Amino acid sequence: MLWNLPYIVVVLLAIIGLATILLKRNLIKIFLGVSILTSAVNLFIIVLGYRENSIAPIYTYAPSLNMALPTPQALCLTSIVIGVATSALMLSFAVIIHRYYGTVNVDEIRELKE
Amino acid sequence: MRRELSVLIMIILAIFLFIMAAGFTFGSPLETDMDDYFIMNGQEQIATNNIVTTIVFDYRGFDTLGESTVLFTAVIGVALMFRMIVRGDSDENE
Amino acid sequence: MIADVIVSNLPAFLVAVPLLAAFLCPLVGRISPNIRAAWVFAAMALTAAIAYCLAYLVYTGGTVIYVFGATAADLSIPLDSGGIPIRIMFTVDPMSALMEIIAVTVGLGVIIYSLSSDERRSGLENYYTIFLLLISAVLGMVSTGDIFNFFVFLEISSLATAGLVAYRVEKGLAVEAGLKYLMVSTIAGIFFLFAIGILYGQYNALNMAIIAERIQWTPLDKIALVLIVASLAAKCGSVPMHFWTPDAYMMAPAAVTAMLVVASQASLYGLFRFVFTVYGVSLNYVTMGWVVIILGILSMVVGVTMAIPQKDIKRLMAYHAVSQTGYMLLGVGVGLAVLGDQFLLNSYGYTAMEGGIFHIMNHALYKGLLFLTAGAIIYRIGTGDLNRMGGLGHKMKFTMVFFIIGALAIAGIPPFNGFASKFLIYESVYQFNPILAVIAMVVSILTLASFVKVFHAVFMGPPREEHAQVREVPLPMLGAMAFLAILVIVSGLFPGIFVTNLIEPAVHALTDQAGYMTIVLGGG
Amino acid sequence: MGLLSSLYTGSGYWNPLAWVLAMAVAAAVVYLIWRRGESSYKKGTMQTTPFISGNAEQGKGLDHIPASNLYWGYTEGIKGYYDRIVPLHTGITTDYLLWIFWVTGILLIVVMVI
Amino acid sequence: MRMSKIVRFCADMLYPAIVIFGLYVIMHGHITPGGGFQGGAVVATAAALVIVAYSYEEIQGMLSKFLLQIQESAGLVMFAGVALIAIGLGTTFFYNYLANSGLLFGMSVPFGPNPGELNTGGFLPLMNIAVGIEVWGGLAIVILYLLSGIPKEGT
Repeated sequence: MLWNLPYIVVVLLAIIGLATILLKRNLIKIFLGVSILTSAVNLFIIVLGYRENSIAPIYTYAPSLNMALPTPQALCLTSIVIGVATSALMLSFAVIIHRYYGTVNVDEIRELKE
Repeated sequence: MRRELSVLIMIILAIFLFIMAAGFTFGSPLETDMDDYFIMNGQEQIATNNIVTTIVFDYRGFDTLGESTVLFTAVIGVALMFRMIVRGDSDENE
Repeated sequence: MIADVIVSNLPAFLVAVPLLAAFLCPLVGRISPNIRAAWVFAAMALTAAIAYCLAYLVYTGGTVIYVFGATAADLSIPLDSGGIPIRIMFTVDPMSALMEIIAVTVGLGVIIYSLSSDERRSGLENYYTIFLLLISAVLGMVSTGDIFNFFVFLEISSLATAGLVAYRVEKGLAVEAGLKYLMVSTIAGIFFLFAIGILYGQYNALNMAIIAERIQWTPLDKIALVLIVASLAAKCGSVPMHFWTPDAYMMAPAAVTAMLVVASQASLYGLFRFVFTVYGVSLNYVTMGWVVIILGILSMVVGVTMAIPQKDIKRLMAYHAVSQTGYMLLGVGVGLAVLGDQFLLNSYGYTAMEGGIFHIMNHALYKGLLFLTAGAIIYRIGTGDLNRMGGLGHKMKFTMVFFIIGALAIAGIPPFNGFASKFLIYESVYQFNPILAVIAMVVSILTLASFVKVFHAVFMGPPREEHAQVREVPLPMLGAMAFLAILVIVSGLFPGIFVTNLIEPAVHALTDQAGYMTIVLGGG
Repeated sequence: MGLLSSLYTGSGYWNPLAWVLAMAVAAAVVYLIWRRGESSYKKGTMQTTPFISGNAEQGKGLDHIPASNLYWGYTEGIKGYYDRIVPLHTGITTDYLLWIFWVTGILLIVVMVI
Repeated sequence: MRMSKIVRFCADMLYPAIVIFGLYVIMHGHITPGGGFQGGAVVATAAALVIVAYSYEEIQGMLSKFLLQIQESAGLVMFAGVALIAIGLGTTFFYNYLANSGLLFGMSVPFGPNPGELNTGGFLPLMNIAVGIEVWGGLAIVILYLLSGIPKEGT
C-alpha cells in the first residue's frame, strides 16, 4: 500500500483532527483540531491531482510537459484562505468569550441550553 | 459515555475513510480531461505561464472573488467583535 | 443597447451589486447614519429589482445560463474543449429563481425593519456590510451551477451568519451562540469539501451537469452523497443536528433572525439540488427518500415538542423553525422516495414536492413575520422572557394583529398560506404512508397550541405596571411587518396562482435531471 | 381564472375563496340567529355581569398566568419523553459536533449497506 | 510588551525587505509560483513582525485600522471593478479582455516552456495586485484587532 501512502496520511490526519475535536476540552485545542481536519481535506484535494513524475504546472523554464493537474491546486488555495478566515473569526470569538466567561473550557461555555 | 461514543464514531469514520482511500490510486488520476484542457490551452488563451494562476484568476476567477469575500467577511466579523460596546447594543431598556 | 447588455448580464449583477455595495459599505457608512441607511436600502432595492427581472426572464423564457469569463454569456462549452464545460457558470432555473424571489422579498422587508430597529446599536456600518454579504451569499448559493462555487458561497454565508449572530455580544451569550454556529458550519463545510474532492477525483469535473452525466453510484459516490446530505442537513438545522438553531436564532437581532431563516433554506435548496440534479435517479432513491423523510419527521416532532416548554419567545420560535423545516423535508422526501416511478410521481409525488417547496416560500414569509413581531416586542419591553410579558395587546395593537396572522399561518389555519402548503403535504403524504400524514397533522395541532400559549402570555391579560411606557413600534418596523403580512394573506387567499406559476415549474425543473443536463451541455 | 383556481392534490382540492365564502355565510346565519334573541338587554345591569352562585366577581388584576405555568399538565403527562429529550440539549459545542459525526456515520452505514 | 532594542532594530531592518519580497511575489504571480494571496500574506507578516517587536500602543500610530480598512475595501473594489469592465466591453463578467490584446500586460505567449515575460497575462497581474492589497490590509487588520483584545498589563 506504499503507493497509496498520501491517502493513508489523509485518513490519519482526519482522524487526528477528529480526536482533537472530540476528546479535548480546551477551545483553542479544538480550533487546532479543526485546522488539522481542514489540512487533511486540503491534502486530499491536492493529492488527487498528482501524476507520476509530473512537475508543477508552470511553463517558466519547464523541464518537461508532464504536468500535475492544476485545478486541485487552485481549489486548495481557495480552501486555505477560507480556513484562515474561519480560524481568525473563531479565535476572535474565543477572545471575547474568555473576556466575559473567564474560561475557554467548552464544558463551561454552556449558558445557552435546553 | 461521551468518550466511548467519540472513540466509536472515530473508528467508524476511519473505516469509511479507508474505503474512500482505497478507491483512489496515487499518481494516476482516474480522468483528466478538464485539466488537460487547462494545461494545453491555458498558456496561449490567457498568455500566462503559471497555469494555476490562470485557473485561480481567470477560469475560476469568480471563486476567487468569493474567496476574497470570505476573508473580507471574516475581517468585518472580527472588527465587529472588538468594537466598543454601547448600551444600545443590548436589548435591555435603560 | 445598454438594456440588452444589462439583461444579458443579470445573473452577474445579481451577486456583483450586493457584493460591491458591501465592499464600500464600511467606508460609506462612516459618513453619516442617513447616508448609510440610504446606501443599504438602495443596494437592497437594486438587488431585489435585478432578482425580480431575472426571475421574470427565467419563468417566461426558460433556464438562464451565465458563464463567467466566456466571450458570450450562454457559451457553456468552449468550441475546442471536446464537450466539457470548463468555466464557472450560473444556472438559474425556476427553482433557483423561486429561491431568489424569496430571499430578496424577505431581505427587503428585513432591511426596512432593521434600519429602524437596530439604529441605536454600535458598529452599524460593519453590521450592514455583513448583512449585504449574507444576502449576496444566499443569492450566489441558489444560482450557481458549480459545486465548488457553491462551497465558497456556503462559507461566505457561514461566516456572515456567525458574525451577525455574535453581533450583539450581550455579555458573551451572543458570541457563544455565534461560536456554536461557526463550529457546526465549519465542520459541515469540511465534510462538503471532502465530498467535492471525492467527486472531482472520480470525474474530473466541478460542474453539476457534467457530474450528473458521468455519475455511476460507486461506493465513493455513496460516501460523497452522505457527506453532502449530512453537512447540508446540519446547516439547515434538521434534527438531530439542530442544536445550533435555537441558540443562534435566539441571540441574533430579530431582523437577522428573519434573514437566517432564508439562509438555512438556501442550504436546504442545496440539499435538494444535489440529491435531485447531481445524483438524480442514479442513486438508491427509496433509501435516500426514507432518510430524508425520517430526518423530516424527527425535525417536526422534536422541534415542536421542544418548543412548547420554552420560556424565551425567540427560542420558542426557533424550535418552530426546526419543526417547519421538517415539513419541507417530508414533502420533498416523499417526492424523492418515488422518483424513479413515473406513475406514483404523477399521482402524488409531484404534489408532495409542490407542498414541500411551497412551504419553503410560506415559511420564509410567515416565520420572517413572526420573528419581526418578536423583535418588535423585545424592542419595546427589552426582554424576550415570556414570563415578564403580559397585557401588551392593550399597547401594541398592530403588532398583535400581525402576530395573529403569522401564528395562524404557521399553525396551518385556513385561509392563511401555511394551510395551503400543509394541505398539499397532508393529502399527498397520506397516499404514500398514512402514518406520516397523521404525525404531520398532530405536529400542526401542537404548533397551534404552542402559539396560543405565546399569544396568551404576551398579549392577553391586564396591562402590567412595568410596561406603562410601552407604545407601538416606529412606522418603518410596522411597515415591514405589514409588507410580509400582506404577502402571507395574499399567498393564502390565492394559492392557486402561486402554485401554478411559481411552484410547479420549480418542481419540474428540480426533478428533470435530463433537461438540466441538456440545457447546460447542449443537445449532444 | 387564475384568481379563482383551486389547489388540486390528486384526491381533493382546496379553494380558500370558497372557504371564505362559507365563513361569510356562516357569519350571516349567526347574525340572523342573534337577531332573533332577547332585545330587552341593557348594558351595566345584572344581565351582563357573570353569575357565580350569587358571590361577587373577583378582581381581574392579578389573574395573568405566566407562560411557564401554561401547559403544565401536558408537560407533566409526557414527562418521560421530556426527561429524555431535554437533557440532550447540553449546550456543549463538541456534543453538537458529536451528533453530526454520528448522523454521518449512521447514514454511511445505511447507504453503503443497503 | 515591548521587545528589546536588538529585536526592534532587526524588525526595522527586515520590514522593508519582507515588504519588497512580498511585492515581488505579488507582481510575478503569473509567471512563477505565488500570487496575490501568497504575496499579501508575506507582506502581512511584516506587519505582524513590527507588531510583535513593538507594543500595541506604539503600533497604533504607525498602522491605522481605518487606513487598513480603506486599503482592504479598495483592493476588493479594484478586483471586482477590473472584472466588471468586461461587461462594458460586451463580454461577460471575468472575461480576460487584456490577454493577447497588445495593450498593458497584453503580450501573447506561444505554447511551450519559455523564460517568462512580465508583460503578459492580461488582467491577471492587475488582479494579483488587487488581491495582494486586500490580503495585506485584511490580515494586518485581523492581527491588530486580535491584539487590541488583550487586556493591558497591570490593569
